[in-house]
Amino acid sequence: MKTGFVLRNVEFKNRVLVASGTFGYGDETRDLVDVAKLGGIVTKSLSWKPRDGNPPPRIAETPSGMLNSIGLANIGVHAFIEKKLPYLRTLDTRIIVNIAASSVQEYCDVLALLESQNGIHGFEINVSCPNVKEGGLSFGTNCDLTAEITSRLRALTDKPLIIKLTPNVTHIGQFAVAVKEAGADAVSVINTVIGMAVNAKTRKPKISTVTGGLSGPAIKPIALAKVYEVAQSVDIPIFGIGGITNAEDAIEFLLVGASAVQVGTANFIDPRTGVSVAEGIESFARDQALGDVGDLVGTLKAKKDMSVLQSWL
Amino acid sequence: MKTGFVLRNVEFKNRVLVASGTFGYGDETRDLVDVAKLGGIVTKSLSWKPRDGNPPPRIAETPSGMLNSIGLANIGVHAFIEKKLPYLRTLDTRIIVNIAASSVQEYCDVLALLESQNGIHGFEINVSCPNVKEGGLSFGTNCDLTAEITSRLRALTDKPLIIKLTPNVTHIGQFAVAVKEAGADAVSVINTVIGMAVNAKTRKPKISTVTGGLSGPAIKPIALAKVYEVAQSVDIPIFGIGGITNAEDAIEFLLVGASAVQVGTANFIDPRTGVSVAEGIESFARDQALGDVGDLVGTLKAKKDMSVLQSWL
Amino acid sequence: MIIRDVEVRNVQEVARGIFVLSFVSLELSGSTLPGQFINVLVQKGHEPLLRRPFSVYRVEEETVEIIFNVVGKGTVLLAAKKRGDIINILGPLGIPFGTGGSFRNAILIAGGLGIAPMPILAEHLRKNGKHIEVFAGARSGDQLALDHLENTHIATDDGSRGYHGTVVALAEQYLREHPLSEAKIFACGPIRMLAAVSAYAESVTIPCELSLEGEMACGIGICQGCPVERLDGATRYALVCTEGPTFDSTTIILRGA
Amino acid sequence: MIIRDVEVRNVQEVARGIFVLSFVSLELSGSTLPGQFINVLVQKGHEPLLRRPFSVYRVEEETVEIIFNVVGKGTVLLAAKKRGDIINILGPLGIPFGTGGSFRNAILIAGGLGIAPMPILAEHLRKNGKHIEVFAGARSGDQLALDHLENTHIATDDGSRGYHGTVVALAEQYLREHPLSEAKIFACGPIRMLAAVSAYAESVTIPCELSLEGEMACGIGICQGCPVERLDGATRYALVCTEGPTFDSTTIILRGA
Ligand SMILES: Cc1cc2nc3c(=O)[nH]c(=O)nc-3n(C[C@H](O)[C@H](O)[C@H](O)COP(=O)(O)OP(=O)(O)OC[C@H]3O[C@@H](n4cnc5c(N)ncnc54)[C@H](O)[C@@H]3O)c2cc1C
Ligand SMILES: Cc1cc2nc3c(=O)[nH]c(=O)nc-3n(C[C@H](O)[C@H](O)[C@H](O)COP(=O)(O)OP(=O)(O)OC[C@H]3O[C@@H](n4cnc5c(N)ncnc54)[C@H](O)[C@@H]3O)c2cc1C
Ligand SMILES: Cc1cc2nc3c(=O)[nH]c(=O)nc-3n(C[C@H](O)[C@H](O)[C@H](O)COP(=O)(O)O)c2cc1C
Ligand SMILES: Cc1cc2nc3c(=O)[nH]c(=O)nc-3n(C[C@H](O)[C@H](O)[C@H](O)COP(=O)(O)O)c2cc1C
Ligand code: FES
Ligand code: FES
Repeated sequence: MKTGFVLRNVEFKNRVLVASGTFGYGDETRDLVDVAKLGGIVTKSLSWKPRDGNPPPRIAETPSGMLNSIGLANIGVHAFIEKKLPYLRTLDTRIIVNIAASSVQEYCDVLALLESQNGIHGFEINVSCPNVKEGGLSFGTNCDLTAEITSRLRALTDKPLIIKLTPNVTHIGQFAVAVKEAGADAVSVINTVIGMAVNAKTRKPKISTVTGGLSGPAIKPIALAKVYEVAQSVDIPIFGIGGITNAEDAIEFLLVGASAVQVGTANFIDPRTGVSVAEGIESFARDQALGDVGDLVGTLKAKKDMSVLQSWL
Repeated sequence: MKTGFVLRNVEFKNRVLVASGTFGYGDETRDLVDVAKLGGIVTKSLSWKPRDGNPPPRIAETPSGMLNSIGLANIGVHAFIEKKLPYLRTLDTRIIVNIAASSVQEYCDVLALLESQNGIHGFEINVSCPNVKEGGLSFGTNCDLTAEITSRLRALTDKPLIIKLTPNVTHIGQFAVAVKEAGADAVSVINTVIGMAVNAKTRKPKISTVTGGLSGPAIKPIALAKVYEVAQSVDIPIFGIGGITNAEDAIEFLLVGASAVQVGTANFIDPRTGVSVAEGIESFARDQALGDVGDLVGTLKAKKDMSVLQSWL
Repeated sequence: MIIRDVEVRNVQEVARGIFVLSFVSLELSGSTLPGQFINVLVQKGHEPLLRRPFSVYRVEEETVEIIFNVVGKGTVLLAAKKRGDIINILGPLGIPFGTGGSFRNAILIAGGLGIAPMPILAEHLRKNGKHIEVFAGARSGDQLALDHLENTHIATDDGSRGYHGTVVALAEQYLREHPLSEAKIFACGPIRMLAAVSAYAESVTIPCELSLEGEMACGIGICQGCPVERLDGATRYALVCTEGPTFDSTTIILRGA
Repeated sequence: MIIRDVEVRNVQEVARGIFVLSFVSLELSGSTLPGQFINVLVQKGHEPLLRRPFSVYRVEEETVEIIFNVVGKGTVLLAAKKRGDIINILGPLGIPFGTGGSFRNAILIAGGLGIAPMPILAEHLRKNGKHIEVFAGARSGDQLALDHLENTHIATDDGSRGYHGTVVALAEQYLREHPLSEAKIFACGPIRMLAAVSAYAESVTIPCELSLEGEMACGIGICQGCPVERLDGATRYALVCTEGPTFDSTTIILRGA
């Protein structure tokens, strides 16, 4: 049974990674999770300088989902290299470093510094960051800027370069096309959806920044539609992300066109979710007598003349 | 206790309506619901000719939500006038007719015909319809076209004209500004969010059209953020819609800036939800010793300098 | 049509994975006709979001029963209900079977949980003086729920009980050997089975009513979520919840069969 | 740190709206220290989505207890658990109270459900040979849960039992009248109360540890969701789940107090 895949010469042992910002720097759960059973770990977004993040409250629960406004709190790329990377290097899984920045130059600086380090297998670029030049509008909603970031970073690395797209745009497929043309090896789809929660009694927003990012099972239908749209638009690999809590969820993403998946919010309920998703996909593929988990990718039967009546009998 | 509000000289007895497509034509539930306790009924979207709608399956449940692809199935405006309007006229509540079309001209034709009828208090325009001229892309994702529909319809009626915006755009505030300038009296925010569901075992989409519209509690955080964004962008009344199941949900919409709300999917679980939401809002306002439910509108205690589109990760 | 919180009286596993749940409702027990269904909210809250439709299985004085297969989260939750738990019901819904026509012999054909509307149907048919033959099929013998039915003929896919084959094949064979005049067929079951029944009924020109199931959001005609294609008619689709779930087999097209 | 399904042994209402839930876990009972918490998944499925954090209330041989107030959907579900039901727990989490320092007198101040960590704390302090005085406040007398505690001094907001006023005012008054040397304060409760305790401790220069509560998504340091502002230090925020929930009162800023 083949479970792995290759992205720009880097081999991943299976198609399940843990998503940025939902698995810390990989060391917090060392007692709980056998990360060697994961395809890879995507680190928390790193910026050039450490970032404090937003004031509390940063978290609110919503129906089958949650909102967050962490504010890119992170230890900064230098502390990451010094304190976290040595441990990550010892792990038998792929390490994808996620980068956040508030200017195109900062993206380049962070990536260039990381490029000089051993033990990093690829980069994922979080473009859902406020662009200081444009008054805080996110880079990721501007197609030209997203492409520019991609091509600038492409010039700096020969490792897998993955652009993580925001769902908060009208036509996500156009962004996928733009970053592919700018040299991206893959796209991650999706980051969180803009949302908001209010406490009716206190009349206050439930998170300090008023709006935040919605994640979890509630957004799975949105994420599947975005992955499907991207899969119709480009032929580069897609990391499907959004509301995955079990193997069946993950398989849905593979069927609509994702080459691999990332588990996010579900890690907060159980950080071993990624491992059980990987195991569940493997046994599903085995039950279906597939030789390769990859045989599931993009095999949705999207016929329009489906059964009138689903049978329960 | 004042519960009502006025929109372009039309008085609504309270701020709770039932949403288009989720309450039929108002007669199906006559044994169950005392519609005189509602601010109004928004009818199923009507087109010029009857529409069959999409093949089944049209419905799929998702975490705290549902997907639908009804395909604008409706009896057409002529049958509506003949068979449904006479009953609606007998009801002691406001009747808002929702209009769907596949060309700008069709919107105008339907509205003009309805304009000649008694017993209609206003129009809500569903712009989330495939535009045949643009290969099926929805009108509602094109700002100029949305404004054009608005101004063409504005010229045809002196009744309240409400444009129902789609959330599936990058900057919904821009659409609100455009329709306001084109003469809309109010906006309804939001229609369903594009989503998708897949049956992993059969590898088939769970609804016949592959993607569909996500509604229900899962989307409430998204809807609140969109209403908030619109409220920051324009000063015309907003009908807040999305995932409302109880009075507290509705109050959250009022706080972020909606002047009234519409209850959608919750009607499928209990068609009396709108009535209990209206009653619940009233008793909440009474407990807070407010003289007018309207005193809740837009009173969220939030720092307005936090941009809606600010990144939070 | 009512919406009510009702108290669960009893939940019992009557065959493998198949449960009967009973509750008390004078309003429903007094008004429900065979083939009608109720829409059950299995618990408050948003998960699962929608009601679940179930045919009324039996009415016994003030008690109403449904029978169901545990297939997903709604039925898992229902099967775990205990006496005294509250569920919310909406009903009775839909168009009942036509039990009062001029026919003399009723042929009931049920595949799997298609057995659900048969006991209440048989009860009404008996009252109307009809003779009844019941054909019940299941995957295997331990998945048969035959209580409250007489004159039953059994088929199983695995041959573990009764006829080894489909229930429709069994019914055809039996009726060939024991022809019934002035008959009418009532069928409920998987779509393929209904299609086979429908084809058989047409071939022998026996009137036939089918009870359909399909995804439903509301059950009361306000969502347009439950279309079934008409053979002809002014509109292409009928709504299963308000124009069905029972249909004359000659009026609809069974897709996916 | 473990993740386990555990069986509920007992759920009991010990004061109005306040429940104690016990379960068996040798791993937890053997390793949990006072002030640590567990993160409870109240049921499988997506609603509610996140775990709920609760201080460990007591450990008795292999049994672990939590105490909680019914405030929302998670605690409603927990209160309805029956013996034999399964919940999933993650723990023990967080930094425990410092029970082993050079102080001789321990002053425990609890507001409302701030009583939660006090019994296990008192037990450890007793073992370490400390003298203990407990100050417990509640809105009214029927919301006090004082089991397993000695030397208790009571305050209620409505005066229905004990001192009429805040628990901090009571403690201040008592300690003025009965000064305790070489003392250390341990406090848990609402943010305003903690701020008052903190100010008092500073004014009388008694070392003081606070146990904080706040929204948490993970409880294990991977979401960055639970910041509390540091008074100074390299970074602006500490994480309540991994650097707390117990903090020396001089190291953090209590906002919203
Ligand atoms: C009018 C009508 C009468 C019915 N009567 C009965 C009955 O008497 N006994 C009985 O056991 N079942 C009956 N059903 C089917 C029953 O409603 C579904 O089995 C039930 O809703 C599944 O709920 P769940 O949460 O357990 O499964 P889910 O997790 O929702 O789904 C599990 C599986 O069941 C299928 N399913 C879900 N909802 C339906 C549905 N509405 N119709 C058909 N398949 C569905 C799904 O596609 C999936 O494959 C009836 C359906 C209708 C429309
Ligand atoms: C480290 C820690 C230890 C705790 N120990 C206890 C304890 O021993 N006993 C106890 O009764 N409670 C304790 N809490 C608070 C407890 O976690 C919440 O009361 C519980 O999560 C509420 O869940 P719910 O679903 O019932 O309420 P929800 O419906 O989630 O919310 C109801 C109300 O509780 C508030 N709330 C929700 N989650 C939290 C939270 N994590 N912290 C504070 N307030 C919250 C909400 O803002 C809301 O006002 C502790 C919290 C933390 C962080
Ligand atoms: C608390 C939290 C923090 C996150 N931080 C980051 C981040 O630093 N960088 C990033 O690219 N995505 C971040 N994300 C987004 C996730 O990686 C993921 O794209 C999103 O949550 C959707 O997946 P899910 O529904 O499985 O959580 C964060 C998500 C959450 C919930
Ligand atoms: C089954 C279904 C049918 C709908 N039909 C229409 C429609 O015909 N016209 C329209 O403008 N909106 C339609 N909507 C959108 C709703 O009016 C509402 O905007 C949306 O569902 C979000 O609200 P909710 O979460 O409360 O359902 C429909 C929604 C559902 C679920
Ligand atoms: S289920 Fe809603 S119309 Fe039939
Ligand atoms: S709760 Fe997740 S980091 Fe503290």
